[in-house]
Amino acid sequence: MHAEKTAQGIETGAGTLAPETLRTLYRHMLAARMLDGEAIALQRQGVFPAYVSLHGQEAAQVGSAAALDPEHDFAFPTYRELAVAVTMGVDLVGYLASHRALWHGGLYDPIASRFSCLNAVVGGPVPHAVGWALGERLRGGPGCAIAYFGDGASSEGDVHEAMNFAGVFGSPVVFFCQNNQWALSVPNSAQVAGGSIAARGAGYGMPGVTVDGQDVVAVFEATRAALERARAGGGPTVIEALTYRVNPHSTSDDAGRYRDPAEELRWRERDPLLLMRRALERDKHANADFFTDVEDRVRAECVRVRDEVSVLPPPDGSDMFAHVYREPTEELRRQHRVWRDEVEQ
Amino acid sequence: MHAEKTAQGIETGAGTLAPETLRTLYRHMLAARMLDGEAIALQRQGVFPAYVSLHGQEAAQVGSAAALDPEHDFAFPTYRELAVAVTMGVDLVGYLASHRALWHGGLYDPIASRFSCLNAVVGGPVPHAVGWALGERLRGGPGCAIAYFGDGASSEGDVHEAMNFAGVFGSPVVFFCQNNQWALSVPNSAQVAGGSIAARGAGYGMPGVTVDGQDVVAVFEATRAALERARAGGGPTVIEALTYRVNPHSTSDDAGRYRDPAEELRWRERDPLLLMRRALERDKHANADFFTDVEDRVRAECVRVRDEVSVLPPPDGSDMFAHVYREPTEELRRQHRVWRDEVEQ
Amino acid sequence: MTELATTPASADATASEHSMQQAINAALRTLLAEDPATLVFGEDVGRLGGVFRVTDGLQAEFGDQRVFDTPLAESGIVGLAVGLAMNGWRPVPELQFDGFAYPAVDQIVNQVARMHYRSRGAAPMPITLRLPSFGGIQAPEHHGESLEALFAHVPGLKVCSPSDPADAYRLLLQSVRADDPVVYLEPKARYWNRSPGALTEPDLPIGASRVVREGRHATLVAWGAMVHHCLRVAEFAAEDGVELEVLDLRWLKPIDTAGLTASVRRTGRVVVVHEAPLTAGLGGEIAALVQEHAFRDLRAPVQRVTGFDVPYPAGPLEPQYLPNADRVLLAVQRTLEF
Amino acid sequence: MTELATTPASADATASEHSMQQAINAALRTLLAEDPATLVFGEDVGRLGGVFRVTDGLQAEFGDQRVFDTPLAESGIVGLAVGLAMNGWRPVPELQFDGFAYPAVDQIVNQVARMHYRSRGAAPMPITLRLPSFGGIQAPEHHGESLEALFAHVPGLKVCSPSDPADAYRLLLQSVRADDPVVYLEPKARYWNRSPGALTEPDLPIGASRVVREGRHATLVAWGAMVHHCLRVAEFAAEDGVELEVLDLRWLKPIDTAGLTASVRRTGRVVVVHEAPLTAGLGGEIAALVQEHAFRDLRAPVQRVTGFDVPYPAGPLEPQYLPNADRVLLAVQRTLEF
Ligand SMILES: Cc1ncc(C[n+]2csc(CCOP(=O)(O)OP(=O)(O)O)c2C)c(N)n1
Ligand SMILES: Cc1ncc(C[n+]2csc(CCOP(=O)(O)OP(=O)(O)O)c2C)c(N)n1
Ligand SMILES: [Mg+2]
Ligand SMILES: [Mg+2]
Repeated sequence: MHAEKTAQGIETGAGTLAPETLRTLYRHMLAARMLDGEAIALQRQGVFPAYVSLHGQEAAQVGSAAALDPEHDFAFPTYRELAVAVTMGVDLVGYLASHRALWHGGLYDPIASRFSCLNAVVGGPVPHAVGWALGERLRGGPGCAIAYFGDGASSEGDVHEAMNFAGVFGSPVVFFCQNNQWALSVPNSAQVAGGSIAARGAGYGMPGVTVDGQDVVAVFEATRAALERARAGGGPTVIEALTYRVNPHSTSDDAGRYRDPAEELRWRERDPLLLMRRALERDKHANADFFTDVEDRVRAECVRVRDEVSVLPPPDGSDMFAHVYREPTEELRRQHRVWRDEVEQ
Repeated sequence: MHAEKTAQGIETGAGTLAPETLRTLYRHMLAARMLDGEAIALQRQGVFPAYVSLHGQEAAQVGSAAALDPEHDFAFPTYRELAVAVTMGVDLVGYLASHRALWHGGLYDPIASRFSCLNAVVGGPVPHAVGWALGERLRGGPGCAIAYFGDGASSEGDVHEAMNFAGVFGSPVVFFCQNNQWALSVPNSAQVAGGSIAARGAGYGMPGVTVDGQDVVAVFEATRAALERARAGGGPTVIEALTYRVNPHSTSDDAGRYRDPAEELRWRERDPLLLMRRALERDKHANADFFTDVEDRVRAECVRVRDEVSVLPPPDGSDMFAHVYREPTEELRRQHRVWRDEVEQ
Repeated sequence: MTELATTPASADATASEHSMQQAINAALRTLLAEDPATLVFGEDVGRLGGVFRVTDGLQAEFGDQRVFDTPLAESGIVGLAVGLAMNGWRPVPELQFDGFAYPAVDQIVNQVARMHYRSRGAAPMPITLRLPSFGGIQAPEHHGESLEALFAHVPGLKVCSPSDPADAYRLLLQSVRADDPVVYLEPKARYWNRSPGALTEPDLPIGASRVVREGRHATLVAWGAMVHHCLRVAEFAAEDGVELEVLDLRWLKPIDTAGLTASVRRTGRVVVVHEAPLTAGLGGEIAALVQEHAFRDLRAPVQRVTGFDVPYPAGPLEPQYLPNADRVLLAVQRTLEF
Repeated sequence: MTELATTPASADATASEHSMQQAINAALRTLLAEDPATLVFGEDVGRLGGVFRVTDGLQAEFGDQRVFDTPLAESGIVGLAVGLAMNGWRPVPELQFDGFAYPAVDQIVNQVARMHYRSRGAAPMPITLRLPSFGGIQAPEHHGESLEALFAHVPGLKVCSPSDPADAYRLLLQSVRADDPVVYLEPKARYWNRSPGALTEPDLPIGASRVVREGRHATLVAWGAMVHHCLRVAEFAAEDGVELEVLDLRWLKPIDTAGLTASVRRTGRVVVVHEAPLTAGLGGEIAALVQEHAFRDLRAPVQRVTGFDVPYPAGPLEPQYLPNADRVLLAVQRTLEF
């Protein structure tokens, strides 16, 4: 079973990061974890029609996102990158609005947030990251792009085309694969020929790095190294963070149909928050007060986000017509009038 | 320049093949070369609207095709595999009918020939080979599939999807890339990140083999080994044959706009027919009589093919309607009548 | 109608009430049982039984050689089907959702639809592409699309969409048994609605439409989930004494021009209802056919009540995007008052 | 009409006679010169200058940062354009041929056409996708396709096709300068035909059609290479005293309903001519619009003369597939005699 191949080498917290940084990483992970819990609860209450949990992938997401230059870099998420949004300071009410199904892309500004719209096409946004990165280099800007994608997405043609383009152009982009062992019901063994997405890098002449995705510091370091290389003109890198989707694929899914709950339990033992908390305690970078305090603050923030997203007004039907074009067509204006006359009332 | 990276190691003719086999390989190469010349001439005479020459790639094509089991294997060509067709005994009049633009897929029977229709979608037929191979294994048949594609095609998403599928399914398929250094006007350096298509194999957990594409015996041996492995249940292989497109991309192309004629000259020195002839002579596997005789026979055959393809009747417009469906629709029958009434006359 | 020759596998398929999800599942069972060349594959169709459970239990019953999961790559899935067909198999691939058929468009248009033609009949493509389609389930982006116009435009394809469980069963048997490629569009919104009626053998030729309600004042033309919707609209209208005929088109290629024309001859008025955006949607084709074949019978312009020319919206806006009853009734009124 | 503000780069663009290939080349020059955010890229567009030489000389003039070759991967090319647009660039990618746009359909439909909507206007997509299109040059398979119906159906896209060099110039300037994505379909068959007329600034709004020949007996509606064809047909017809109006639609999304209706009001009869297959082609949309907006003015059914519902055939059959003059004239006769 491929779930076993986790790189267990690195003990979380080892490294040269300032205690302050380590605590921030923990805080982001905790925020993501708690907000994820709120979102699951909101789905159960019928506020969200469905939700995709990132539980278990906090270290992979926070570690990679924290390594970004928030002024200059740009992230291209899939639909499961809540912890990236948390770390990058994206408006979380706007982010979760997508899961409340208010607007597919969410209600945050992707350009201002340097975090593209949520994207449900598996593999589809990966070439965008390469385009963005090429554009950055063409203008001589310092930014790098990071493309998030899953182990399942790695099978899509777009991911290959994107990696090849990036290699040929030497674009400053990091291909960040969260290998959470499952693509819906399909395990790595039936998805990833050869078993390693990092190993694909070599075929494009770029470094391929496998990292323990439960170890936020290891992920941070690996991503920072890849970004530094890219920024210095060294081109793209593939990072494969070995992690685990602890929950079912989505709230509509029943993982019991295809995988052994024992596997979930084993991975829960390597819960990234647990590992990080232990490391912080071990190294005396955080005491009980810190954990109480951070939990309180994070909880308060989560409650605010939950409450705000719950009461967001439903979108106005006019928005359907407003955002199709920059310069709307006469025909669309006519249809807008039909909507007003025959639907809105 | 990537054109320089040719594997020059192996001297053609070295190996354990029977002299008889070596002479056959030479004959196929010669037939392809001469027929290619006839085709170019037919294009100049206006009989063919356009033509894509395989000049220079005879060893890669003949060597790989000769390794196939003609009873059980199946080849998926692009638009440039005349020498594969020659080697597999495909009806060459029917094959060239495609270049005379009589029917896009040619007039040979692809199923009976075990050589799929010519395919102009770069990368598109590669997944077909995987499907065919999977189907063969499902039924317990002994056949393998071989997918031909170019260095340019290797950039297409379909090639990646196909390789990943084959790796996951362990399908008996050989991915045979003729890296002729150019994809129309784009050299390897601007096409193939990392510079090696064979190197991609490792990323899918399959062997990737680089072979001197000017050396027919080396290609034959490499392909035979890959087929044996596949037939024994060992799964897919990528073979990259380093070769060269000596002529422009097609008769419509002007290679002078993008590449140095000196490069063409350098490669002409490693002409696969020349190398093979020298080896046959050196090892005394063939004497002057053989070459005279084979040339005569091949020329006669080429003349026959050329003459026959030149006088093939143009297709009947009815064929447009006949082959759309197995069970034609009423609407198509109506359109067929319109054609008869308003177009045929 | 011929009675279904039940196999043990599809025994409960003859029960008196089914959802469409069950009916399609039963059809796949029948097909896998009757022809060993039939293969079912796609993303999550094996162990999971599909995200809509349409392939539930098939892998357990027919084994993982006949029913199998593929990696996540739609073009690869369809390309695989082409190769399998060339090696004598009868592939029934599933693409998980309408909006994820786009990555496979090249293989569908350039390969599946043309291989028979390209090979002058030597390489038939008996592929049935199952595509959970259309909206109405408040799903995420790309899960509510209507691709019938795209596929209907492609020479070499046939396209159908069932509107109820019994017809879903018949149409799938017919599609898979046909030696031509068929795109089979499953209306997701109707997967769970149960309706009575035995699962029986196909009784109409490929391309035939059905009048599912007779009427004399105007014809509503629809397919998929919109048929049920139109039937409800027709009930409302009946309360006001307006008798609407509802034509379930069923086949979107070929289109039943004769059936369409016959209905227009009876009613003189047509409203086409579809979920896809208006412009260049299949409603245009239907309007064109009607005015061409029944010009003098047509007493008012063919009306089209469709999705708007906007990307499919998120959940709460879905009811405002889809043709609602009011819009259909207003169109009926417009055509009656013309 | 505004006169073109010539830049040194497009000096010969003001010469009195051009082919469409030259006009498009000149337009790209003007665009690259006027806006440093404009980028031209695709397969073989750089050193080679494109297989039709449409981008000839642009790399030499603007450098390989502004005009560059990509690897051979259409989905990647369009995906690249999306990312470039999100970083402030104005991409003008070329896909080499119509039939090779299919691999990019997912990026075009699911990404290019929707990013502005998805982002509620935050991420405009000022992408112009150049696509050498349509048939008539006896080319290999996949080199003669008409994709306008597919793209016209996609909310968020605009689609146009020029019929002559001067209009090709204007339409391309307009498309690239627009902040919405435009698919610009270049009629390959007209690349080399020269016609007089200065290359000038756009003078009509997006969506406007043009009457290219006035007439009173019937209207021929066409775009791309079929416009020239219809003009010739109109000349034949004139010899018999039949005066045909020829409407060059130009924009296939949005369609100029007002222009179309105005013409039908004048003539009462319409024949749509296009190269694409009949079923679910854009002719259906046009027929639907005409009967909807000019029902009482219409004296005969809208006729469609189109490619047949068969995959685009090889060279010698091309003239039998494309709408020939006889077929158009017969349709005119049918509509006149109705
Ligand atoms: C192109 C495409 N095909 C199919 C789907 C349906 N789908 C949604 S998520 C998913 C599995 C994705 O797996 P992976 O890439 O590993 O990401 P994860 O869900 O594990 O985060 C599938 C098949 C999709 N969203 N996009
Ligand atoms: C999908 C697709 N895109 C573009 C083209 C146009 N085209 C034809 S051949 C060619 C270059 C192919 O290069 P390569 O794969 O190296 O094969 P070669 O011609 O060198 O044999 C291109 C771009 C095509 N045929 N198919
Ligand atoms: Mg996964
Ligand atoms: Mg090549």
